[in-house]
Amino acid sequence: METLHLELPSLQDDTLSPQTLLHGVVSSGNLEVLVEPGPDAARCVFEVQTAAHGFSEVWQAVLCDFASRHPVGGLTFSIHDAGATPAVVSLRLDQAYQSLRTS
Amino acid sequence: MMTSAPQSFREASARLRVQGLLDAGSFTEWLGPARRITSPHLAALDAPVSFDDGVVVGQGLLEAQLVVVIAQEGLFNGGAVGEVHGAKIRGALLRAIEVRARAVLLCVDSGGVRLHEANAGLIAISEIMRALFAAQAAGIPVIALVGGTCGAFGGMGIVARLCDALLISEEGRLGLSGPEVIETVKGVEEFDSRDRALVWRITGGKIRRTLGEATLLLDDDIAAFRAAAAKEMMGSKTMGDSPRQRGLSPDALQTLEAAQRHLEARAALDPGIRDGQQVWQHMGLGEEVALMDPAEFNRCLEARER
Amino acid sequence: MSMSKKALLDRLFPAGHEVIEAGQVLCGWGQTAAGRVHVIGTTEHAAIDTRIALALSAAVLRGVADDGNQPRPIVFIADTQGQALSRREELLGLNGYFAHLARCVNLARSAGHRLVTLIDGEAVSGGFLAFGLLADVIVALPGAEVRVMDLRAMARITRIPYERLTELAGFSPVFAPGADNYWRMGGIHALWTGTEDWAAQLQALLQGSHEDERARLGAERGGRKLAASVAQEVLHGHG
Amino acid sequence: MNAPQPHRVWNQEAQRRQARLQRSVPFAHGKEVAPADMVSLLEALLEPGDRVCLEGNNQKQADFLSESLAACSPQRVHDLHLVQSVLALPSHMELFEKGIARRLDFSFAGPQAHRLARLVQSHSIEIGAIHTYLELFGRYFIDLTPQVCLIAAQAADAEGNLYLGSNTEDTPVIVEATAFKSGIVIAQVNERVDRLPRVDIPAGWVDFFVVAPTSNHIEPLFTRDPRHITEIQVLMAMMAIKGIYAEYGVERLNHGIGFDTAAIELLLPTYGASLGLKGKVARHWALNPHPTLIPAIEAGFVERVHSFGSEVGMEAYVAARPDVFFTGADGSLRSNRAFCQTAGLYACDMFIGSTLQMDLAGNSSTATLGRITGFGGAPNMGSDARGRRHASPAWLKAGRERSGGGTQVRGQKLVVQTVETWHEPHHPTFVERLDAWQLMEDMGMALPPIMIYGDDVSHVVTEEGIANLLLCRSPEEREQAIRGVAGYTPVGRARDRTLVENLRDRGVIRRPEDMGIDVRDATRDLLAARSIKDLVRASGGLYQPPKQFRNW
Repeated sequence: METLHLELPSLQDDTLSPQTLLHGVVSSGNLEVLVEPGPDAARCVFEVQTAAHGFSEVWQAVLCDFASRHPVGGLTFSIHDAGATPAVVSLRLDQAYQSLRTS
Repeated sequence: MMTSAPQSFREASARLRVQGLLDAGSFTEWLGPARRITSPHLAALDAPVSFDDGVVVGQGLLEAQLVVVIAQEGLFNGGAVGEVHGAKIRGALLRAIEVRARAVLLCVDSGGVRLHEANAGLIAISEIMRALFAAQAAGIPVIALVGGTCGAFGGMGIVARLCDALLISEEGRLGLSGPEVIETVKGVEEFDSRDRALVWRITGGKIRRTLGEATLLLDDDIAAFRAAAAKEMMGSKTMGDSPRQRGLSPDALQTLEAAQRHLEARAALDPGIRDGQQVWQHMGLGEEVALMDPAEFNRCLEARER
Repeated sequence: MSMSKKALLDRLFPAGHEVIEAGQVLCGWGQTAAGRVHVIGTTEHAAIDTRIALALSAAVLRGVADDGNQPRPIVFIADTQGQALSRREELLGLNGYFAHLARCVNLARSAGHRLVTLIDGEAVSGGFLAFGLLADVIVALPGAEVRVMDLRAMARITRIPYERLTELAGFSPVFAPGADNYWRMGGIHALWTGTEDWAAQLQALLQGSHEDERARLGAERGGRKLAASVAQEVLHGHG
Repeated sequence: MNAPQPHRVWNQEAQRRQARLQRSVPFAHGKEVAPADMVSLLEALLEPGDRVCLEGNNQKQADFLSESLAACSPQRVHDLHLVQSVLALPSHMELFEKGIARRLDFSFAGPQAHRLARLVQSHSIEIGAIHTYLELFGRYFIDLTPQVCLIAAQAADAEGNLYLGSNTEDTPVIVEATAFKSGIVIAQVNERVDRLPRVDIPAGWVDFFVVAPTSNHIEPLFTRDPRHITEIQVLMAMMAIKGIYAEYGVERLNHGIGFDTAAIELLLPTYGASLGLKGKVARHWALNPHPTLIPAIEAGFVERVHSFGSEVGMEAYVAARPDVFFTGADGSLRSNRAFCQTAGLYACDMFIGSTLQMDLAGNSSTATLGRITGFGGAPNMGSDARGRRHASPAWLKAGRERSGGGTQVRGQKLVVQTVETWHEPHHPTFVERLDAWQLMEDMGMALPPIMIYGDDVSHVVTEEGIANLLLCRSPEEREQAIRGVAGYTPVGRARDRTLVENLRDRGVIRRPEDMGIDVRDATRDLLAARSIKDLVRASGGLYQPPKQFRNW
């Protein structure tokens, strides 16, 4: 497994519910993401554990786009990845964000 | 936007199954993912871990009755039982006694023991069996729900059959050894695991219901599982009048003696019968069985059972 | 009956025993200092199928019915390579036969029978789950092989290199075959050696608690550090 | 003065044919050959160096005849030149390994792609060329006419008339070329009957037939289990339907096979209907009877389908929908690969399919290292037919976009590639250089095996959006348009962000949100069928899926 820690600037959305949330499943080509309150309102934190080696640049690009696409400051996203493609990563993160908004 | 189809039990994650089975907003999870109790044994083998180790346990309401719910995630390592996973199930069964739950809903979706921690998994399943007996002895019915991608196999196939009721979808499977294992050891002539139709005629919901191993055949629809589980729960005896109590109950002995005769009769079926199709033929049912929907199929069997 | 099983029975029950072997199933009684005990088990690394499972459950039910209010201990002799692998057996619902056997064993426990398992030979996976592993006390005799799957098959299925598995098996009891691994994990209560007085040791096991203490044992022995605490946390925790 | 040459014999081919038939007499009873005599018959009539067509497409296979040929003595039968659509069976490869055959002209080798590459590298085989189907069929009448063809049919009667059943496929074109150029036609049939449901090949064109010990092998190649369709594929299908089908009013089309296109088929009756597209798009099809098309047919989207071949399990359904499918008087499907390929090339306004790799010019290929797969029909479907003259709104609109406002003298076929940017973590779909180039070098080919040429491609659909290449005005724009939908692949990350945003402003690149598509709506709930069982239900029980797809 490869691990990745990333802290990125992002806007904060006060209306998001502060509860923790788990989305997705760790299975081949898929991932789970645990969303929790983070330490800094202006930043979001990503903790990634991935089965695919050598993709830190791609992860960085995907997560940067996500952090600029949505106001997710003040949140921590912990990811267990079992070889999801970047498209699936983005989709799961978007879905997790959407669930936060509606829960 | 579109008229939505019934929510598939098979396609839903363990978490979504729990959500769909319980009264809205009533679920409280025990040892949830934020606690990060993951498997150290998977990590030691550099295999991916999951925040809940592939099983969701907690309590909630079903038709306003307090129930304990346990749901295995079939997509994570085939729903296989490891040390943490097994301990969560065992703990939840024991807690059902503590909180005097009206029932336990056990969503089995598992190939059995997790090989990465095989010894811990095997012992854990034995411990789950003991805890399940304890819950039953306390008068709490345990209802198995089988309709996930992995079905209920290995030790979890035994556990599913220990439950007071077993609800299964047509897509659900129930057995001991997976077809792939039998094919690998005994050859493709014994069991062609790629012949899906055959696999389902041996292990699928319809044949399991036919043989009386499943209480009810259901549509692949979470709402159908919820309704059937509620019905089983309401129909079961409550704690006060449970026949299951410590010490030798003549009832319990007689029930098992009757079960023994029933199973002996089934084992005495014509030794040439090796396919669900033959079982149906033996019962005078034909091709029409394949396409009957669950409600029709249950009715057809109930009429025969009467 | 095989010489080794006969020798085992002679050694366990020097005061006498009458055990019949039929179709790899053992059934009878043994005399101990505390009285007769039931002996029920399998031989020759039996692959447990519906026939054997039914013979075992019938023997347990008979013991429970015969003893009535004077439940005598049951000594299970486990020697199984696991469940039978067969399409017909699966069609019949072999898992259901195992569940029935487990219910019968549990009925015996509820009725007050002390349950002791002696592993003599092999104890593998599903065949072991159905009866032997459910006892109050489980003992491995010398040379007993206890496992779910051998490491080569495990390597093939998990796609983890065999060498890596053998290396890890050197310090982790969690997946590799071996009675000692099961002892460390609390799944086996005692490992007997060849030199002890087995009759006396068996005698000592014929009384005791019916509680499932295996998780606690596993934690104490350091082989299974999480099972007990996780179950306890679920049982008493607050979410 | 060209006076006729006095000694020239003008019917040498016919004489040679007579000699072959003469040598075969001991092994046949009239036209019928016993299975046990087939090897002897082939050894008697074949001559070294013969051009032989062994019928086999990606569906039905003359497998018994192929095995019989492979069982011939290489001393008696050798150096054959095979001219056939598909290499699919192990026995096909044996022919080359044993020296029975030496030279090969073909179209497609999916299942044997690895073995074929090894044979080429060990010089055990000479490849003339890898063709598209229509190309190869064309050459049957020009310079690759078979001297002997070994074909597969459903049934024969006593005289040797043949009935082809649902899987007509390549048989008519092969027999036409062989029988009318003094060749020998040998058929394997599944059964001999007193009276055929209809005569597809008259006895006069057939020299021998054999009732094969087992029915000819047919692969259910066009069945896709809806269970395996992902949310990403649903999203891409939504974009394709809204951004292309609706936008151009595509009424006549062909779908490549795959889960991406299966998703589109299953979204037409749900998402497509919600956009009001019924009766406006996807009315006429050149397509095998895909089981995933059933819901769209039942919903009234699909008016007509002509097929290359059939699909296992669709027989009863097709027979019950003669208004939609081409059927014979006996009710069974009439398929025909040559005609359907022609239809796909000239009479369709759109092809949409998937690929494994695409480069910055839009060239795409399914070739990977160590495998020679060939082409099949996709290059015909996925190319702009420059011989086309009739107009349609979709064709004209695409042509207008390409001409960029200049004088328009022609339309343009829509050739759409729908691909996920990565198909696996280590395999990006978008690459700087196709593996096909390396394969060309390794195999000593004249050209890289490109499936669809970039200059034929009109649109690329990925999960990131749609690139409309018709609107690109320079190779640089085209490159950035492709990079702009290539996601997080190295190719995609190397995009010029300013240029890509520019292209987006111009509508060359469109994101889901630009099309009014909410990514959250892309769930499997949109699929009109989510399992094979759902397809059976949609067909009213008429579709009978093969056992590997059933769970009952």
